[in-house]
Amino acid sequence: MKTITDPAKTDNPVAAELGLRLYRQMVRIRLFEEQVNELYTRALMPGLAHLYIGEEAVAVGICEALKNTDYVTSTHRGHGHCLAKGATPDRMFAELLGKEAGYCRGKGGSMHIADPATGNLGANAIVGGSAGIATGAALTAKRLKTDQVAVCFFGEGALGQGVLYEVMNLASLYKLPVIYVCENNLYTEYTHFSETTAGDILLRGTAFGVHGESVDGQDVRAVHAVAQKLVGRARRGEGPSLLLSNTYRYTGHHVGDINREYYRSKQEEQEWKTKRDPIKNMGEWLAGQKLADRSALEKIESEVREEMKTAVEFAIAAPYPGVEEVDQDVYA
Amino acid sequence: MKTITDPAKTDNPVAAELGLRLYRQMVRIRLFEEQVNELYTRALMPGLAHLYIGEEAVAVGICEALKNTDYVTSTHRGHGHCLAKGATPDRMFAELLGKEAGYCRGKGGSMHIADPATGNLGANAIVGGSAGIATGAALTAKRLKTDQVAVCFFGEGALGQGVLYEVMNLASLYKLPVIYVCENNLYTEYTHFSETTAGDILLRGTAFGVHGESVDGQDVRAVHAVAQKLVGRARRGEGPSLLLSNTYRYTGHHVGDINREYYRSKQEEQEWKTKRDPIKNMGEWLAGQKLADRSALEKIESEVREEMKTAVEFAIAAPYPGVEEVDQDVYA
Amino acid sequence: MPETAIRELTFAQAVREALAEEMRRDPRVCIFGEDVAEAGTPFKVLSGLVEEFGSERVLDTPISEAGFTGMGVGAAMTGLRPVVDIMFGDFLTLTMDQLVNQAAKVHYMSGGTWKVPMVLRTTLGATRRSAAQHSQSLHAWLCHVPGLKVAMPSTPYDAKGLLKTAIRDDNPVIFFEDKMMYKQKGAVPAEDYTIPFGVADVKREGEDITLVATSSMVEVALGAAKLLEGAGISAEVVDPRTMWPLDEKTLVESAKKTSRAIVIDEGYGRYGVTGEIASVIAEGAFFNLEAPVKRMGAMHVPIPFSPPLEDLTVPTEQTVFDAARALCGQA
Amino acid sequence: MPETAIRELTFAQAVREALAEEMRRDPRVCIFGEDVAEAGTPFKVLSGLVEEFGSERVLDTPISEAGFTGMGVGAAMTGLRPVVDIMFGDFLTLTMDQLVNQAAKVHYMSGGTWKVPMVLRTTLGATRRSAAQHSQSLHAWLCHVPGLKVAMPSTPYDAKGLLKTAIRDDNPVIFFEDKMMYKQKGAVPAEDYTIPFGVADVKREGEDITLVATSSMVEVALGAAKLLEGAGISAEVVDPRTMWPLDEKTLVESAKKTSRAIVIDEGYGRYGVTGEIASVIAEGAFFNLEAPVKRMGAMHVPIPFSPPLEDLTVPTEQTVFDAARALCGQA
Ligand SMILES: Cc1ncc(C[n+]2csc(CCOP(=O)(O)OP(=O)(O)O)c2C)c(N)n1
Ligand SMILES: Cc1ncc(C[n+]2csc(CCOP(=O)(O)OP(=O)(O)O)c2C)c(N)n1
Ligand SMILES: [Mg+2]
Ligand SMILES: [Mg+2]
Repeated sequence: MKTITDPAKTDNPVAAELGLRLYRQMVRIRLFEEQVNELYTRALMPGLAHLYIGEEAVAVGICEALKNTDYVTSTHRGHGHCLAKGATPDRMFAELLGKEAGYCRGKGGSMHIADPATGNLGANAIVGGSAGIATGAALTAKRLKTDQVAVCFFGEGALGQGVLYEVMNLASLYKLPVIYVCENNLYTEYTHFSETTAGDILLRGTAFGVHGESVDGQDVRAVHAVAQKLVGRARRGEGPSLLLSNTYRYTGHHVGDINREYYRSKQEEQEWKTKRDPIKNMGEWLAGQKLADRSALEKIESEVREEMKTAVEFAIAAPYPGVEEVDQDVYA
Repeated sequence: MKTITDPAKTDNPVAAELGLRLYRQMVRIRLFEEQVNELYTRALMPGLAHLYIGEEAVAVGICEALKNTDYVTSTHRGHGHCLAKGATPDRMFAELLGKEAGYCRGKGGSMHIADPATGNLGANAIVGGSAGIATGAALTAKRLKTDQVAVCFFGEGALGQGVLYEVMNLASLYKLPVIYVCENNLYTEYTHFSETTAGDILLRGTAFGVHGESVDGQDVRAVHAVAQKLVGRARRGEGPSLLLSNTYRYTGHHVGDINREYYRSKQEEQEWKTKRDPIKNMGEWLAGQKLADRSALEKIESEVREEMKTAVEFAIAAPYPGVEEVDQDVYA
Repeated sequence: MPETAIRELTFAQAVREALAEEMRRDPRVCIFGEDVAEAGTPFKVLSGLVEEFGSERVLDTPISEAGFTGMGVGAAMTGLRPVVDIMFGDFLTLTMDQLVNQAAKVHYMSGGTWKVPMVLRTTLGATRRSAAQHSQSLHAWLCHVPGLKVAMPSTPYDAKGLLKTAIRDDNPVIFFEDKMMYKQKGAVPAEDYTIPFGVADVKREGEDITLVATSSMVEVALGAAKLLEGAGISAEVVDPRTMWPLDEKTLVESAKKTSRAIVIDEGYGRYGVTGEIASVIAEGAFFNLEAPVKRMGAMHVPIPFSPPLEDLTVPTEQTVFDAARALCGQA
Repeated sequence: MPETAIRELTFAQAVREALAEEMRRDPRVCIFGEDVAEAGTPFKVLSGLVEEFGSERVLDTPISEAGFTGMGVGAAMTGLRPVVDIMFGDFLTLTMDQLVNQAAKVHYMSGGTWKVPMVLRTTLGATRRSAAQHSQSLHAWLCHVPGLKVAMPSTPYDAKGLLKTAIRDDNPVIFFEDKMMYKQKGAVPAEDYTIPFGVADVKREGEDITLVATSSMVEVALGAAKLLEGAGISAEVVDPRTMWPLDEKTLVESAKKTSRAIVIDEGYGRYGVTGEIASVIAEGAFFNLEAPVKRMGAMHVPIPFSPPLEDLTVPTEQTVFDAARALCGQA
């Protein structure tokens, strides 16, 4: 990935391919999420969902540095991670609608998408709830010498959960190949992170011997570059790391969180959307570097739009699981 | 206490009085614990107990910097903290024997001594279990503007408990008058702390905005000096701190832990006992500074020995609680 | 207070009114939890409190359930009367050490010297399409623990009265609110009143069968009772209101009178509340029962997201109706 | 294996033998917990294992119950078969989120795609003079949770056989060992054998009363049965062995036969195991019971340290004997 960050090499076809892939993946997440919001407002989706719009560069930059067999754990705001790790939108929408064709046969819903085929150990609706799981997956990788890496995505709110420090200590002691990715989007539900987070986030890793880096989470190339570095460390047996990705969610905590002015200003939202949009900025960079012209980017967008449309239609048409499923798969 | 660390002022009668008091308090803990061991070996004590021998300077140095109304929380290895905070040996022995005259009417035992009269919120048999309680006491002090300080004693093993980081974050955000005192005696039960503790202990406070200091836990004057400083900070509203006290337990994890060579050498134990004994060293310092002669120190020891003897006799003779007490005080 | 008027309040409003009144009465009462201040919780139960009482008394916390519950224990021991807010009852998993090894035991272990006058408010209930980690009703765990009290209001009236009692109680009280019930309305007096713990409430009198129901299940039982009326069966609905202390006498007397009983609770049916209450009735009314006590709780599965599946997992008017008819020999 | 000889092993040795044999059989089996390696746990149950299997497979952890239990869940999902050691059952409080919100739900929530083949071994039991935070028997909490299995061996034989089954099971199994029983001896075959889950064991046959007893209480029940024999009462002792799955049939059949039952469990008597089993029997044997099912559990108090008080808190041969006589009309 050095190739992409190195301007001298921007004509490299590998760089172009990767750049376009990063772009497309971000667009896929963005348009997936727009459909989710649509499903909610059209009252087609049961319950709620937490949109990842604005944060796409984090999931994409990191997952593109992983192999299919590498592991990720995700959060309540998990659609982006799942898609970036290889999930297909049709089965994801089906899951969001509680349909049998969904990744979890409709039993999990938005917050619990899991998929062994893409190394997705599962989204998790307990804040910080997957830190142990990711660490355990890394333990397996190390013990069985499989060369796999585990990435644990979590919002900065999970910094409040003690278990995170317990497992960072474990990972550090055992030198496990795990990367803890803190997505600091500045807010938990309705509270600014500075009101809930004392001290220094990166030091919270350092204190446990966990290597730390921070990155502009709106810059997919930067995220991808640092991800490659940390994945490399992990694969070489150099132990765990903590990546602080600074980012922003454009919309509400969940789809129903419409009036947000009591906790943040419209102006703040506007600034991020206009100046720091990961997709727009990557598009401009690709164009500027002559790696893609406008029409190529537009083509991506329309292809993805089509993909999402088909996927949603599939999901809406798909049947619910049969009632006999209710007590199946409680035990293996 | 500056007076004591300042050689120019060692003839100060206040310094002499305080120095002797620190000395006596350490001797009291030492001899108390020797009696506990005796009670165990004579099969007079039900269950087990965790001796504080070797660590006396920590509890004494800190508690002598506190007011009676200040709060402490303690651990499974708690006799030293309780005594240093003002508990009397007779009721402590009675508690250890499960007698009604004990601090908890015999219901708590060695690991649960508590005493509102001396601000002792209770020893705690859950490692890290009192971190929340101490933090809450500090919250009350701040909210009700009582000028009290709370001290949370814990072994370095509690660094493994996530709740500690949760409450350090809380204390830091709310600027609470709480001092977290980590007694690093190098071992949890039977494992060296380096095998369970990655990174850097003090940074584990810094990362949460908690002011950190470390101190030679075998030097009661040093402990007392730093305690005064941290208590001052807390009372002035400057927020929480973490004090790392480096110390050593001379005997087993509990009274029954006799054969320890599989986890530490006799030589190591011997080194600490001979070179770094807090009582011996303080005695020598007092003598060297002409604050007390040998006979004064011996007198203290024999007085304390008498005190402990009487206290043990009291406890042995005391009655058990009546059987009707078993279901009293479950609810207030 | 001039008004003894009875207004209609929602369950959420009743909870909020109880808190506001207690906070006015006693400056030691304070609240902490996630998004409790400006946001007033995601359920908006606490809206307006921070504006009246300030952010020292309505304290936003990090997402640290164990930490701030523990802080609540210490604060309660030393002079405050905290009302700790745990957003979803599912997160009680994170607070168990603080509640069970600390809060519940402090008074007894200290020989009666320290007290923990703390309330922990949390939620229960499924059918909100929130999936397995946000739909549990885990109150049975807390009922199992000596040293804790457990209250489970089923109406706005009970919510206000029981919460005031909880706040004035010198023991740790776990207070469960059904999150599906927050918008439900009911009559609530404007004046100060409390409801004693350990007193069950007969929500409906009847002769043929006793439906013991808790929290969310009281509405379900009352609905079933109406259906049963149509089938010629007169059902008595008894709400224990507090699970600990438990008003065994009222439950047993009702079952003795009707000779049949169903226990309905939204927690898991196995090893939980229904087992306890059914046993109490089966023992106390042994010689009067015409049929075994029937238990209805959540199905023994993690709560599924998919709506048609989720709806199968908890008792409904219809399933209670069917069970009651069967028990009365009508099936 | 040549020997089919039956040796006398202690309960601790039986547990260790099961682990050693399974670790030899399957390289994915590993252990983690506090002081499990060189120290072999404070109860010395695991002595010798690190020497045979190395510190990669017998892993000492920091005092981080939540963290390493969570690590166990992830390790189990991805190809190891961890046996997590929680020294005292009282510390389950710290692991509840990992066990209940994670381990128990992964398989179902993922639509059956991920599995969690993990065993969590821990202890229960009072009368060790360890006071309130080291004496609890909290298994009822886990029995209440769908997705978990719960085993509670009462003899060295059962310990070995059930533990092997647990390790080979593809689900999270919580395995409770009575810490007062570790030194107790019993016959244990040297060869490989497993005991299926969900099959109760009739530890003693009898005609007049059924004593259903779990874990530590089986010995107590057997002792009481002997005393009862002297009083002319023939007691049957039934040990469910696993609380989930639960062998309802054997329990109910026994009660039908004898027409009287007492359920004895060392967990708290209220809202726990005794309520569940008593309800199962009261319903299943409704028309055969001559007396209400009696429940005996730990007294509803934090366990006191003081020996004369602590001894009052759990059922004993004598109290079971008295209760059984009373139930049989002899009191
Ligand atoms: C243990 C736990 N506590 C509280 C919640 C409720 N909750 C869901 S999301 C959320 C905020 C999470 O913030 P953050 O971790 O920053 O993630 P973000 O939503 O910003 O992506 C909270 C408090 C939860 N799901 N789990
Ligand atoms: C949560 C919890 N886990 C495990 C234990 C068992 N245990 C009791 S003391 C101890 C070691 C504590 O070590 P440390 O905190 O360093 O204190 P020390 O004994 O050295 O004073 C352990 C593991 C416990 N009491 N609580
Ligand atoms: Mg956030
Ligand atoms: Mg230590």
